[in-house]
Amino acid sequence: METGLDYSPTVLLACIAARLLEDKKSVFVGTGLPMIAAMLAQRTHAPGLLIIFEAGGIGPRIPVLPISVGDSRTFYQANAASSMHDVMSLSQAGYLDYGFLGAAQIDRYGNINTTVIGPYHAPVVRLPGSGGANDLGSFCHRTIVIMRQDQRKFVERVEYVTTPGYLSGPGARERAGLPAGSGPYRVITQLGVYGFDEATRQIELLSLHPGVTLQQVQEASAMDIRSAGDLATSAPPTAEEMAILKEIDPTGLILE
Amino acid sequence: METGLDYSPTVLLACIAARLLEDKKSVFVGTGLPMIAAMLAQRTHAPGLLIIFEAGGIGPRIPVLPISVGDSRTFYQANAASSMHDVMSLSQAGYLDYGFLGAAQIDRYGNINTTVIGPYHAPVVRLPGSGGANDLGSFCHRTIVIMRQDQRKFVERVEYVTTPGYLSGPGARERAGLPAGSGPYRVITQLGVYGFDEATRQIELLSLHPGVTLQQVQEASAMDIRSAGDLATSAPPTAEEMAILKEIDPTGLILE
Amino acid sequence: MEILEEGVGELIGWHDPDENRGWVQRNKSRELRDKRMTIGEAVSTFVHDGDFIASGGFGHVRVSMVGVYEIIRQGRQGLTMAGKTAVHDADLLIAAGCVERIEVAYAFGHELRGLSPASRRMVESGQCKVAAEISNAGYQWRFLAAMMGLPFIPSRNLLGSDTLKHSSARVVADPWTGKPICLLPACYPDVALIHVPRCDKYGDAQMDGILIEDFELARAARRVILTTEEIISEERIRSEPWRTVIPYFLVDAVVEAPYGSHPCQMPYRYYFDEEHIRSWLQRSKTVEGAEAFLLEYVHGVEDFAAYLEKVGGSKKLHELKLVEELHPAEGV
Amino acid sequence: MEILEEGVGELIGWHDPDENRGWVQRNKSRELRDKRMTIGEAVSTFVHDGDFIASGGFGHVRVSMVGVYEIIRQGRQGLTMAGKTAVHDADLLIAAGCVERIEVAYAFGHELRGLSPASRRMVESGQCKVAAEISNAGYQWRFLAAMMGLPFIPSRNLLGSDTLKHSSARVVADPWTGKPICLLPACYPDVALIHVPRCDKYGDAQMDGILIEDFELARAARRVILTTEEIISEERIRSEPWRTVIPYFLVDAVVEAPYGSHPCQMPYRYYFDEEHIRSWLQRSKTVEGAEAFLLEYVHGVEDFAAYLEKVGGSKKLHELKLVEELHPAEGV
Repeated sequence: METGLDYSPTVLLACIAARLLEDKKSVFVGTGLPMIAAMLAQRTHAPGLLIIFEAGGIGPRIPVLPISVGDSRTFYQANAASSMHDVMSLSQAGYLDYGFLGAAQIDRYGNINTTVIGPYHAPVVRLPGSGGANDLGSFCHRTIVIMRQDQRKFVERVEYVTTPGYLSGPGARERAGLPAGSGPYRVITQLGVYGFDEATRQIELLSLHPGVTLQQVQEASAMDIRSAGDLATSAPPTAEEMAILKEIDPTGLILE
Repeated sequence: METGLDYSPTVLLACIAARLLEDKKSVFVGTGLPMIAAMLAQRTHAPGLLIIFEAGGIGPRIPVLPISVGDSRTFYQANAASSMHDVMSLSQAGYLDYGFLGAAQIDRYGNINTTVIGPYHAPVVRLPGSGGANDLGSFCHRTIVIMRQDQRKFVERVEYVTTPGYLSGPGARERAGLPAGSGPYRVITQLGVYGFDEATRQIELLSLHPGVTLQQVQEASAMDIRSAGDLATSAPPTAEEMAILKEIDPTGLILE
Repeated sequence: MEILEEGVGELIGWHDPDENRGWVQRNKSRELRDKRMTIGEAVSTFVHDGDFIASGGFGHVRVSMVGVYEIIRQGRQGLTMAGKTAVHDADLLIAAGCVERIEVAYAFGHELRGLSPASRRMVESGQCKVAAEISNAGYQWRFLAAMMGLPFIPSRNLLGSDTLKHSSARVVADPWTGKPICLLPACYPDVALIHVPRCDKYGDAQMDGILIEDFELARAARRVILTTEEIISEERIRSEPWRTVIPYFLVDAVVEAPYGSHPCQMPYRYYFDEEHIRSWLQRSKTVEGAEAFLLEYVHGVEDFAAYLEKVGGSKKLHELKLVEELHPAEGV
Repeated sequence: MEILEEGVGELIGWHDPDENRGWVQRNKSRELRDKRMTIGEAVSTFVHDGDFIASGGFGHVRVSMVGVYEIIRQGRQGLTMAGKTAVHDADLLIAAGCVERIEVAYAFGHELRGLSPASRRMVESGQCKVAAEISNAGYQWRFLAAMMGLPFIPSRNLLGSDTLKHSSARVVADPWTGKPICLLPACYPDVALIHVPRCDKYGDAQMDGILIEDFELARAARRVILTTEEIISEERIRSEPWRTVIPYFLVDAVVEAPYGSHPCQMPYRYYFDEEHIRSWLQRSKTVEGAEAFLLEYVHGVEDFAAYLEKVGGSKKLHELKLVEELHPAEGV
């Protein structure tokens, strides 16, 4: 996407995701943008952010950007190099505040598909499946989705619920037996930032990125999306953030 | 007990228990006589006997007699110093061939009481409870009980089933959900060795110790005990066994 | 879910998993902060009258006796205790009148050393109540269920026994085999006292040798008081992250207490003080004897350092080190 | 036990716990015996057509690629594969036509590196069947249930999702809270291939860094083929028994295979060979390309040593070591 701005779209996404993370909280991250966002948060407002990886890394001092969730960089000088059983248990027991997810499709209630496009038994595209996504989406207190938005991806109802959002609406997660109070918190796309209405559990637009119009959002969605009353504009990356991101990903592996 | 023989009763018990253990099998042991029996077996006919302790020790080279089941001697130069979760899981999954138990009371079906003498809520004697006994007695393929026998201890029906034997008879363990094919294998007392009839699951006398009479057995039992058709006499300790036992327990901590 | 059988034991330390998740979210900080304090501060802050407490280690091995003594010194009342191969720790706490109820896998005994006169007296006279029965693996897996944030974990022990009848477990039919299976309810102690060989000031802790139940217990307990032989640098912890058994965010207090397990064993460091344990077993045969012992070694000493002097000081501690290290001098 | 919901996925690798106990009793020797053999012997002895296999490690980290290549070389057919963050291993096995069915937590992709052209082609054309869906924690805990000898383990994931609908899990009401809870059936792979940094000739194995799922997997699998960077003495194992992650009696074959994880990472030893992985992802875009690649690197080489020469020999392996150790030369 050509924005005419002096930063790439992924740089903005990384900054927005980083700013959502609170100091002295924990975050369950995968590779790619989430890892960059968590590292950026640690180097700006959240030095006490605890980063945990599903394969067992707990609190590493990440030396260079890891390529895989089990990569030795994910437990480099860590507080603990543990196991999947341990971190998934901690997560199920409520020790994980934030979790990052990607999505091939998302719907009004924040349900996510990363399994299949087309009929399940005759797929048009077979995607990798849940991985740890269903687990993070079930266990973390707040889930943040980072994804590209277009009409095939932002849909009224996902073809397949790999990872539960608010399912069919208010109370549905709890009725299904999922941990109380958990669920999708934010969705960050190349166009804006979305939250979920407390009462209806439906997606709502919270802010537009600089230069993005409401019309662009509608055109990139196959569902109607309400806007929050106080629709904001996403703050662009600061010079400090951009400098740190250049250090974190010097070769532009993820950020471009 | 004065036997008039040149070995103490506990020495004989240790030898008999040791001889029951097979080479290249595993045994779950506690402290005291079982540990001595397992060590004796390793130094005689069963050098490949795998010794496991419930607190996590797996395959130690026991340097001196441990006092406790978690004692560092139980994982000295071990194959693994693991955890209770690990060894109890291995046991539940069928990796433990033999297990040793003590008993304050035992009954016809090999049920064991180590919890309470007298009414449960107004105990005459409050004993330590299950410890790992219920677990060993539930999980090990074959359980061996070593205990002192008298009319208060060898009873028709134990006052409290801490650890399940064959419960009420054939098929009862399986009906209760306990692992198939597990259960009490032998009972060794100061008078003789007992097994359990395959058809009735009732205790039966297999051998009398040297110098012991059937009448002594009956007098020390508050239940009728059948004798096996081919009632044997327990072989006394050999000179080799006695020499090794002297090495294992030089100060007579357990063996006297 | 049809219940085929249900134990009548009290359900100790159980919480609805959602309720406990909320508690964890509100009360367990993920902040990497200095948690060093004295044992006095740790106990006064995190152990309250009526709490449900569990002690790490197994039997007389790797037990936070420094924590146990402090609970007695501060006169905690009405505690519920996890009798998970509780021996010297439970015996003293019960004798001192701190414990109102106990859930028993193993208690009232000292393994090979014999039964506990003091705690047997208290339980047989009804001054300490047995709230429920369980087994060692049963407790282990109740902690596993709690660590996993689950309401229960299945198991194949207890079945058919009176231990189950007096437990808080339930029996259902396994939906796959149709066979009866035991469900052990999760167990979240209010406080666990765990003694470790070394940790950093934040609470990242290593252990030597067997872990026993402490991996799961540290994750099950709502509060963890860590007492440690030594505090080491964060750098050392981070140089071998695979050795961290308990990460810092599970820990609420870090107390440096060399020989803090005495008279119990600390693997690779010091052996049981059999003389001291024998003396307790002898003297606690009477109420007066037990009281005099507690006065002499707990109430009557200023702190844990003074206690160590009283039990024999550096000479005795050195002897225990030699025995643990299998030096020829052994033969206590 | 009333079933509230039941997944329609195939139940892969499940056994009645009693039946599996019997299997363990008859087939898993507790004998401390030398199990060293070649990878050819290990695969021909323990991996059969139609077996259900699982690969240790996670993604491209600590994977027994030497075992994977040998299975392809020996032309195993009709395998069922555990898609537990299966990436390069699964992709090659599926591309080579060894795999008939896969249970998917994560498959058909290479994490950040993109989707797998070869295995997507096979699954989208129906040549490899997805037998069931699951999640990473779901697989982890299916192995935990098997390790524990249980029919199932409860969990709070999958609930409400289509992942559950296509899994082999069931939902019941928790008897304590009344809330729905997921029950994950145990999973006992026929064979697990696990690559470790070091073990002794009996199979007592250590690991460096995270254990991922391998503690539980090694205990869940009926057969374990251990490939190792180096075989060390029994004395070294016994001098640090707390480092043993897999004790010998769980292991059926010990194969010394330095660089046995290539092109995947071996923590503290060598990094991903991105060049080789990229080449596969590029060339496997066509059936012919994939076949040519397999011919070049698997069928066309005599053994694993010859493969290592082909991918760049000691020069390349030294570079991967430098990258892993964070030397300044990094920048692959």
